[in-house]
Amino acid sequence: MSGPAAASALVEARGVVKRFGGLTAVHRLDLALREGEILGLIGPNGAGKTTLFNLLSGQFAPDSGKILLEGREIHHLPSHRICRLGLARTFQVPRPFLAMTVFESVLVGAQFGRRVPGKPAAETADRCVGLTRLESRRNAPVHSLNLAERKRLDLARALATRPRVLLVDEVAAGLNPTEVRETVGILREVHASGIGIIYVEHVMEAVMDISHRVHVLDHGATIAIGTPAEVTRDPAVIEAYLGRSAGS
Amino acid sequence: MSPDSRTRWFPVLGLVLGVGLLAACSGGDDDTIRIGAALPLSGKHANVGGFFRDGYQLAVEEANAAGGVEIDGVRRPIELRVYDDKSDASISPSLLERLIAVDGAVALLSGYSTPLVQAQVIVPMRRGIPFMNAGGASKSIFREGNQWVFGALSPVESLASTTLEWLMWEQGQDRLPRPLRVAMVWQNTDHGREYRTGVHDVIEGRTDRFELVLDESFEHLSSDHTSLIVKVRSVEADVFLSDAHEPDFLLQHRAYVEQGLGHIAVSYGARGPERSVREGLGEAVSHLVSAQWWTRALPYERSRHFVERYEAQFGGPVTEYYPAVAYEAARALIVAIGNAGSTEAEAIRNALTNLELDDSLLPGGRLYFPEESRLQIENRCVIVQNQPEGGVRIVFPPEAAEGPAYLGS
Amino acid sequence: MSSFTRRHLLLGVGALAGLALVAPLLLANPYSSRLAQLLFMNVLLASAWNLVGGFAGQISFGNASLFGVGAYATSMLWLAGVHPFLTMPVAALLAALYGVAWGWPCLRLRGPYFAIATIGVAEATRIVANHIEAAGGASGLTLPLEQDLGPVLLYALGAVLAVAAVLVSAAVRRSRLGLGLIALREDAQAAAASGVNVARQQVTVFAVTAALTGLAGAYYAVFTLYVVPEKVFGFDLSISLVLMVLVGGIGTVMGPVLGAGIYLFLEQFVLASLADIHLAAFGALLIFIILMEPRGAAPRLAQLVGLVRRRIG
Amino acid sequence: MVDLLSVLASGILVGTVYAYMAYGLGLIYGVLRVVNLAHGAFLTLGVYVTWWLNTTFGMDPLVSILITVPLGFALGATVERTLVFRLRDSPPVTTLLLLFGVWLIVRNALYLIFGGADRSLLTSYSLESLAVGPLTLSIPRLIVSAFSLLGFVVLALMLKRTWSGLALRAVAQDREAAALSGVPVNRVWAVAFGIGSALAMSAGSLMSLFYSVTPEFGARFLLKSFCVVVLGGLTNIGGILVAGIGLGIAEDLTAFYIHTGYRDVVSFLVLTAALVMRRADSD
Repeated sequence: MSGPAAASALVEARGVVKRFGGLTAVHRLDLALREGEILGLIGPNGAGKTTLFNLLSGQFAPDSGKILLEGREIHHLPSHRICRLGLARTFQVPRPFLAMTVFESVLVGAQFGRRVPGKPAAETADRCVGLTRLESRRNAPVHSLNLAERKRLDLARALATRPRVLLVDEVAAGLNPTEVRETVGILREVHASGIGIIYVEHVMEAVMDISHRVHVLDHGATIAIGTPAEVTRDPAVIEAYLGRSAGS
Repeated sequence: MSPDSRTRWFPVLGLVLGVGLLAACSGGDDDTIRIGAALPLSGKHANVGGFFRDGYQLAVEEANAAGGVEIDGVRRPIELRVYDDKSDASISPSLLERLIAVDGAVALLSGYSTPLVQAQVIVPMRRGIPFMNAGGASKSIFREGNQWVFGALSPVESLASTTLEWLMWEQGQDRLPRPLRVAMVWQNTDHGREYRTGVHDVIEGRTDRFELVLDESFEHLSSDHTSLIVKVRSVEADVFLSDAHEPDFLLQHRAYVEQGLGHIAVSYGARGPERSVREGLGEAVSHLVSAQWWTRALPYERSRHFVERYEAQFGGPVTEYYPAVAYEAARALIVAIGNAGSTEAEAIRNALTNLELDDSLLPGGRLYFPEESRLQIENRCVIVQNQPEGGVRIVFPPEAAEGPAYLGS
Repeated sequence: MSSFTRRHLLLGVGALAGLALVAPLLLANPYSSRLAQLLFMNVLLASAWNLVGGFAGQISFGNASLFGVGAYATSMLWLAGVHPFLTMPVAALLAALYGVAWGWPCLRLRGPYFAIATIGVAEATRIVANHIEAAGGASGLTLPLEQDLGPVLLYALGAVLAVAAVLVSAAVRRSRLGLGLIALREDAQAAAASGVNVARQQVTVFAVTAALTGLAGAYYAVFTLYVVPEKVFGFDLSISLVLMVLVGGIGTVMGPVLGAGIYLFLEQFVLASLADIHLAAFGALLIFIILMEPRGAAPRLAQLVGLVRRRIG
Repeated sequence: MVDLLSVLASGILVGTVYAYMAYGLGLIYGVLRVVNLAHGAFLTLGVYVTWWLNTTFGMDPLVSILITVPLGFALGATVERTLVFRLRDSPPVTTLLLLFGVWLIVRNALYLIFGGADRSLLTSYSLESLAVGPLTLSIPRLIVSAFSLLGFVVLALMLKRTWSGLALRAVAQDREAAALSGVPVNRVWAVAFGIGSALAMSAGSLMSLFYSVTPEFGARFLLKSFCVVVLGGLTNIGGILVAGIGLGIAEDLTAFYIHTGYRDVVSFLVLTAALVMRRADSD
């Protein structure tokens, strides 16, 4: 499967390993995000999802293995270079620039992200503010935002970098059902504009609702890949989620 | 505290500052002759600044007790205005400008330490104001064409050269070997550098007399001197010469004693007789030899008078040269103003240039500012040796010596 | 972007015109003209420090090392016969190079690690400078009094440098560089993930800081005519700039200007009027200011200006 | 060879003093995340109190630790309660200004009380030394080193074994989590500042055995304390001890084999290089 997938893969990880001291957080992992796809990434706590994101976005360098973005090796690059090549991310806990306004924060992404000729940064920033339903808070200081707004701000900032691929980390966690629906709606729009998405989520309804395929991790390794319907039936997944005792 | 209650404070603060500023700007009445000084009363050189203030003050009070200075037939009192420059070379000149412009000082007395005085002298030279320097011994303070800066402190080189002359004299008495193995360390400041120059000037070409076996600098306010002392030990010299300010001297000599070193003669430049030195090192400072710009052991009338007055006013015993030199410098300035009979800068300067005091407390007993040395005095130093149980004894020059020096094994 | 530049230009010309108007007042006597020189120098220093300390959040205690390089560059060239004005670009350049040389490795550190590393560099620089015989060693260098620029020229030079520093600061604040700096100050990882090249942004702004600080050193040499490592490379200088900026308001354009003024005023005021307790008085005033206005004077001033505007409008 | 051993021994003895004077700075930074610019004030105060007790009552400097420790604790806790505490919600850098102000006030008070002249004290054992093989070791320095090690052991045990130590460590790790677990964070801060200041003042007591003092004394050692603390890892007491000794040795070796004037250059360069390299590793 790696052959044809590699050709059309937006992002690909090959045999990636990451250790922290004695702990192996990610173990010889292969992963691929295909063109035009939303890939769900799930797994129990400590499965290595966030570590994988940090590897893909360049916060960590892998101990071995390769990471490719549109066929180009990026695992040795610093994160700002990866961002400028078209891979953006949000954070599990939003990391806003507290001293800025909403617009300024988004402008950072627009100013420093991927260069697209002929598009003024301010315009891009405003479009992303609109896309994430933050128009009414455009000039508000970031520290006045609530959690849901901060999550959307993270998303807006990432989108403003004009990514080809977006890594979304638990954007629905901690939100009420209305907010979750709104967020999922935003992600659909983002996808519709031609951006590939890898989506880590604990809120199952959100991730199952929107993903084309789901990649399940446990203890840093793949235990299942398939459509949402396939993985929910997979005994290995059920065991990983519910524990061995429930399975037996 | 709400933001509003905070803002309420601002008018109050502004008012206090404003009133204070007005008070600070007031010049004072015009009957008095004002002279000013910016001294390091806090900061790195504060350990000395206070002595200078005391010396200046004493001279001014004495002059006022004698009725002040006669200008155009009227006797006018003198007022000394002293500011603290915090040992900061950029604040110091600005305070001098203030003394001239705001306080109306007609002449200035120097601060202390060469870097600060170096920064200060620009002001009198720019403004054409007489400046009496008692606190910076470096020759470089006295620039080419200098007309305004008068030096009442001999160059640092003379500390070193007098010390070596003493050693040569002792060699002449066959009390010291030839050549003499000399280990010299010096504080890496202007003071130390000039001390070193002084030593080199004397030993240059005198290989029969001296062999310099160590020539090394250390930083001012070092945190430890043990390794330097180990180095001194390893070169096996006959005499140990060091030029250090007080904190380094205390630490260095402590390491010297702890490491069990012994030389025929040990000298720390001008250090040795100070009260604090015996306070911290006790009998371990006995027999240290030092070169002094002034010492209480000098037999002059003026010197005795100064010691008496100083100790009556500030407590004693006065063991440091600083207040004596400061006193003498201020006295010279006041006498010159009197001689000039005017508060005009030019007149005071001319009076200073022609000044000759025959009752000086400085070694030699005379004070004048020779033009060939750019107005810096060239009085010799005296060599004194600390005596066991306290006190010092002049051991050189021979005509002033109170007895022979004790030389170690 | 271009509108900012034009506005800044206008503001700059306005500020210079204002300074020219008050010049007779400040040049009235040698003391006030000396204070003006110190004020210009402090504005330059504080604004420069604030670029990296305020915008990028990297607290440097080592700016004296850059100041000293500028001061020495100008002094040595002047003594070699170069006109002091012509030495200034060289001083700025050398300071910038030195700044980049040590800023590049050190700026990877953050928080107290960076702060302490800068102390290390500055103190090492001071001691090494003490040993460079060609630069006069610990004795420093005295500059030719005969070639003194005179109070008017010194005032003009200082005014231009100070206004330029504030304009640079304002321009940086409004630029892409400034946006990136504030982003990395708030969260370096998130900034990097948004495409900000954290290392390059910091080194770039540090080069600007260093050049301006070097100019301040050059200016200092020109108006005091005496440089010595103990002063121009000293820790006291480094710490005083930090205090100025904190008093005025860190991370703002006007804060360093206000801080430089307040600091100089308080210092001279207490030195002159409260001789024996000037240290305590100055310390108490610093404490008072920071307790009342933990963010410095600039935000409060902005608030007052806003209030007045609302009242009028 | 004897020279080398002498220099090494001197380096170790000096290094332990560096460590002792830096413990307090590290503790305060660890718990409050405050760079204590008033550290020099407490060091200086410690020397003066010790000097005064010695010259007035003839009290031995080592005995005066019994006074400087509680006094330091009280003063430190008071400064924290009355001043530092008020800035808990402001940017951490603002406390620099505050503590610098405290330092200025202390300095001024010392000038008014003691004047600017150098002060030093003499005890019966001040200039004694002990011959160990070919080495001559200063007895006061040996005593101070012993105290430094003792201080380390007491501090380490306190942090590990006692309730307050646990609370200190908890706040140092995560203030909010500690507060949520019922740790009285405000009190812990005051205690930490108090202990840090007590350590600084007692360091002053020990340093009075060989240094002379002026009100500016602390400035000399503030920067060095910073170096030691940062090199040792800010909050790591054991690291501070090792860093102090390492720095002492590096300085003395440089002074002896390269040039005495460069001893401080080396300590500062070692500091900067170590910082930059360590960070590069962990990147």
